[in-house]
Amino acid sequence: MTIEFFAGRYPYILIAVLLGIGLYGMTMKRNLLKKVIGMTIFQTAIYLFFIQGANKMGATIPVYAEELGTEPTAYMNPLPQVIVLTAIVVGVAITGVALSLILLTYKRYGSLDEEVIIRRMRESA
Amino acid sequence: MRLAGVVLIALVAGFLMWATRDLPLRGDPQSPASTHVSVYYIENALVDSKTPNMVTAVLADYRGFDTFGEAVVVVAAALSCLLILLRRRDDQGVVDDPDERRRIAGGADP
Amino acid sequence: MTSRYDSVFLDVVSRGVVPLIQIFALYVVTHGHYDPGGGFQGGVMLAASIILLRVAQGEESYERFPRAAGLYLAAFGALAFCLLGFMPQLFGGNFLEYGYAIPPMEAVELRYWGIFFAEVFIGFLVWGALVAIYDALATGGFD
Amino acid sequence: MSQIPALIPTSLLLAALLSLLAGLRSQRAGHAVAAAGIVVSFGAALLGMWEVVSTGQSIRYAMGGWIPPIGIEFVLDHLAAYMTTLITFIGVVVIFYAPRSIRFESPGKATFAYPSMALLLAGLSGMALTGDVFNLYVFLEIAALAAYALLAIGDRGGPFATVRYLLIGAAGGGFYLLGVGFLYFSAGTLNMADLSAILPELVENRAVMAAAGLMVIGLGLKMALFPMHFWMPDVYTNAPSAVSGLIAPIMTKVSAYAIIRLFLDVFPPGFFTETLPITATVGWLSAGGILYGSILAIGQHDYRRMLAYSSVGQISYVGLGIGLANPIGLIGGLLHIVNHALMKGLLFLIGGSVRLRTGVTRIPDMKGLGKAMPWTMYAFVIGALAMVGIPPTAGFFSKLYLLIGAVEAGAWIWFAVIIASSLLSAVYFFRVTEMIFRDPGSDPAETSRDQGGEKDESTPDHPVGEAPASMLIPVVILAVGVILVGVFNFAIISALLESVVAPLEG
Amino acid sequence: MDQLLHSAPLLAILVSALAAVAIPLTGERRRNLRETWTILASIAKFGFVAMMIPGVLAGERYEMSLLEIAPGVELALKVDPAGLLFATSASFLWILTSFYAIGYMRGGNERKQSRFFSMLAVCLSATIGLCFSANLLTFVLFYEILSVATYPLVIHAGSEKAYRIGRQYLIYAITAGIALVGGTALIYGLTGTLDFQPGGFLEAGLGAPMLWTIFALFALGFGVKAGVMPLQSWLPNAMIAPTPVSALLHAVAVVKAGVFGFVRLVGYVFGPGLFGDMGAATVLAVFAAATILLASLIALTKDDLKARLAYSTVGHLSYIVLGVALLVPQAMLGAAFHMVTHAAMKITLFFCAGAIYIHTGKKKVSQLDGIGRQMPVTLGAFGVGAVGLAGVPLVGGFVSKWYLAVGSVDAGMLIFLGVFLVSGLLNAAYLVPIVTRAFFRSSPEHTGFNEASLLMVAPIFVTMLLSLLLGIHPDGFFQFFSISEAIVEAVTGTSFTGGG
Repeated sequence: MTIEFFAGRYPYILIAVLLGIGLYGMTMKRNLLKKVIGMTIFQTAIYLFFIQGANKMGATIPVYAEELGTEPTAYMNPLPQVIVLTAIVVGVAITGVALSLILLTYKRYGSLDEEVIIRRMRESA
Repeated sequence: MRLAGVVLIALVAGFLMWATRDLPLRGDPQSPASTHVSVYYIENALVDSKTPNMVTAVLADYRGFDTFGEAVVVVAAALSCLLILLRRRDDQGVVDDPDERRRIAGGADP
Repeated sequence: MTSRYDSVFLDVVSRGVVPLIQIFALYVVTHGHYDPGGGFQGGVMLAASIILLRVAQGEESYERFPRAAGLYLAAFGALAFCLLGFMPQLFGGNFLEYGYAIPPMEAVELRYWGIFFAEVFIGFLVWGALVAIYDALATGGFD
Repeated sequence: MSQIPALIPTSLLLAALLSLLAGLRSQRAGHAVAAAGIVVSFGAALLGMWEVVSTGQSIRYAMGGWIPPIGIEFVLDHLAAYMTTLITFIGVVVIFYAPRSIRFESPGKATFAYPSMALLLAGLSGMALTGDVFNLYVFLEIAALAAYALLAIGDRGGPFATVRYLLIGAAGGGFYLLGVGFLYFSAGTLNMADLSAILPELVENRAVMAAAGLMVIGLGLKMALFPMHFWMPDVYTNAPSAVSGLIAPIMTKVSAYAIIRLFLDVFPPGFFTETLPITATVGWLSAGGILYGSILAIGQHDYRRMLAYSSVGQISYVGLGIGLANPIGLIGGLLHIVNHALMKGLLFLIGGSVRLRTGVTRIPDMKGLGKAMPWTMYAFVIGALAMVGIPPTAGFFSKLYLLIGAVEAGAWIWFAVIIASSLLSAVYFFRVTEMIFRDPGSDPAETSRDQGGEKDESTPDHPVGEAPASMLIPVVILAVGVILVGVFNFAIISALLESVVAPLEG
Repeated sequence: MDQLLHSAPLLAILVSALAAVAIPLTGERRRNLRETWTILASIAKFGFVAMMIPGVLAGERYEMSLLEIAPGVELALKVDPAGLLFATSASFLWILTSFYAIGYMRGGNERKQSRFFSMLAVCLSATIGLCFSANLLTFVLFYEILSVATYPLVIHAGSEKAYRIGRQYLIYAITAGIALVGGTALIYGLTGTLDFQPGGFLEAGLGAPMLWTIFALFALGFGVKAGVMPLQSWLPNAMIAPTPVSALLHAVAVVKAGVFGFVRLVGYVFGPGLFGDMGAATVLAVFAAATILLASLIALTKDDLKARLAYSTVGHLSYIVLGVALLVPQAMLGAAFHMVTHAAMKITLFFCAGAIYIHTGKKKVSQLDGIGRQMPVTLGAFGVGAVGLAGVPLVGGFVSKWYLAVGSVDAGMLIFLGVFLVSGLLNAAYLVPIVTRAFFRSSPEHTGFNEASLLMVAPIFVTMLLSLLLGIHPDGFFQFFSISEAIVEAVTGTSFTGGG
């Protein structure tokens, strides 16, 4: 465990921590909205993972510049950025649907607390 | 239970950290991701489609089908929200009327 | 004055800001070839402008941007993108192979325009879809 | 170049969009458009299968004309042809069944439901066809989004059950995407064929191992692999019957299919079996799932909940096929995909027909339906026999192959599990069969036991009769399909599946 | 004609399947037409089966493979002596049962007659199918169909008790079926083939634990149907089904399918040599012998006529199992022939019981005093069947028991000779008194000649004649004895010089 190791890999560690936080929110929180927030954090961690992988030391954004030509090391990797763009849109879409579902759940059971909802479900059944 | 969950999550995070040993270092220009397919995009985006922004070229052309799928995802999300939250009075009757429900339930196909 | 809070500031500022947002959004949509940007980003901005209207002006905004418009916009955007994908197939290309779209034209040129239209359609689509999602959520849902 | 691989999902997508626009004008037009699109894509899938089988070659289709790994590739090989045909076939059957059922069970939702169904099918068929690991994710999410909405529009508990499913699904999708990331950053490509060329050099790479693990975990969450199945019973219990009949048969199977594809086509041979014990893990979890699902299904009073628990068990058969990782076992698992799709679709649709006519979803209330709805109920018997695994229905043969596979692998515990679960499923299905063929009302004590399940207030004031033709014909088609697949299972195997499992030989 | 002969195995199966479809379609209203289907199908089926007898005896094996149902395993039919023996007896008795059943169902005004006749036809299809199966998978396939198709017949009465018994029946049948599937998978996984071979195809090299596992699974699978103790308890209960079912299925077709399974298992899967070497034969023989004695003892205690006959069936099925397990040619010959003779005699007895029940409503032995004066033909036939089962000469039972006894001496197992003798006495003890009571005790209820309908009496008379014929001239009727010899020759390789 040397300094170089951390210097080269600290993003991974941070991302793993963020991912853990997101997962914690998704699984441990009882409030549905907080679960969705956890889900968003979880997804964000994944976006960050892709983004940091696109990074190249000393490279610029992947927009062609006259003075750099088409030297591959001069531009960051465009593919992960595309993937993240897609993934973000997917994430937004899921969040939107999740919010609609939560809205309807709240309307029906008057609560966002998972255990309360389950109790009310049993009562009404 | 809660503790078990936290331990499990910690395990997942630890597993990821364990696995990153073999990932390229941060910003390594010689990483596999930077030397295989992406090189083609950087070198040819301008030639193939006159597009200086490589992200756009990849997005809309090389991997245009992903983007098409992504567009469908957005439509699907809109559709899903509408489907979940809205109710349309069908052109074949009033929806919540018990008589109507009975009419749908009985008899042959309309 | 039908805005929800009857606030002059809100009314004036929103009236002023929305066009600016939209113009910038159109720039982002159409300038994706040269700068970071493109249909998704621009579409979100366009949607944001409408949502700002919805928030600031309440019922009045439905006159400017009807409830159904979002859905139609999204569907037409997606449909147009889909047809754009089908077009090259008529001339022997593959799905989304812009280079085949209109045979007499040069492939590079066609790809350029293919990307452009794809971005524009995506812009409309995202615009409409996000507004539709917002509208659906804003109704609170029918139970 | 054959356009078929692109045609299958795109015709569905186009149909979804057109159906949405048409549906805003007239619900019936919307349905007609969606149905037309699904039929077209079913035709395309059949054509594609014909082409693949007759030439023995897979059709590779470069999206946008960009040769992989630059662009995205669609691969219509034997396995993909098998899956797409199944997916679109179930789609065709259900879309014709749906109108009456949806209008009854989810009033006011029909307009948006048909496009969602088409989108769901598009997503699933795209997953089956794509040759790109990231593109698979995109289609996975299309299918998932459509499924969330469709599942939520049923009974009162629908939205809540679906939120839980959504969270699981999002986690599953996220893990899969993370796996894709690990794979991409280790290998530098997203194309499956390209990956399979590069990965053999990276067998010892931890990141690749993590990628495999994460992708399988993600897909496992999506396929309701035990113990990640807990969302499933609630969701299917509250969903409209037509939707359960569409989603239960194919959705989880496609995730299983994706695992099989990773196992066979992406990662190097032996990676899932020796380097990482993934297939064995999947197999053991499945063995647990089979027992768990079968045992819990016995205790259920709600028909749909019983089917849901049985689905937990049945999807695990596919998992067990993966776990065996030998040719005949995997053939058993793959064959079970089709078998279970037909059987479970059949049973859920029958539940919908019964509900339409009687408002009943609880098993004790189903007494005497054999007399009122004879055709539907005979179809149920066929489905039940297939579930138990009585020849010549489809269920018998997949279980037989799994058993043979277990013998060849020397997996005696799994052998015992399959045998035990057949017995258990016999118990819960014959319970229902016995109920429906009893004389109604002979024993009032049994009908009043009350727990769980909703009975509609709108008890029918018309004489309960056979389901309408639009719902009966799909049911009969599926019932006949169950038998035909059983009798001609070897034709399927020799035409399609044998070449799929060829990499496992020797 | 030749063409017809070569497709006869398939036609024999299909003809009743066709009838099974036609019957419900014709429906309750046109019941004469519906009954015509049954009769026609049964006669046609017997015709198809019988026309193969000369060829098979001449050494011809009619083979057909329909379609491949698993890698290397086809849905294949092959007519060999063993299958033909069973098929001939079952299909011949179906003709009689059809007439009888029509009389029974109409006489008793039973419910759901269409379902009844249809399912009966399905059962017969399955029975003939498993007779002619060329490999284990085809066999198991038909075996399972048979199990399931019998269920609606068992619950025919529709009472709570019938459902309870039906449930028990299904649990037994499904367990057995699954054990068979498991065993089949095991054999296929280990050897890669499932085709029946005279003399067996399993190798000792598989190792004892594996062979014993296979044996255990199959013994469970076949033992249930064959009623080998301790798996017999469903059979007496299943007598709740209408009597034609009890007669044809629970005395002939279904239970014999289990016994026939043992024949296939010992003769064509394991092979007598391996089966004896591994010691399974002894185990099976001990179980069978115990069953014979216990079942006979239990039968003595039963007052219900059908229950008594059911336990008698349990015992006699084990005669066959025991004969097979003894592994010597004479015993096997006796076992094979007992399949036929027992079928003829037992179906006579069941027919009589049914006729008595439908005609007088009497179910119990103790109620039958003096009934012989009222129904002399029925009870006379019952007497013939009873003495036949006890092993009195001139009735079919004697011939088969003789060979079984000789076989147990040949095998050097005198204890089993004792079993046969004791059980013969017990048979006489529980059956003959019924006849003597019926004829020699008097009761005011039963006076004057008053037989059941001709549709029921005629089949009884025919089966009685058949029982006698088998005893007087064993080879006289469709050469059953020669076929039995051919089976033993095929399995053991011994050749018999002369007929019995």
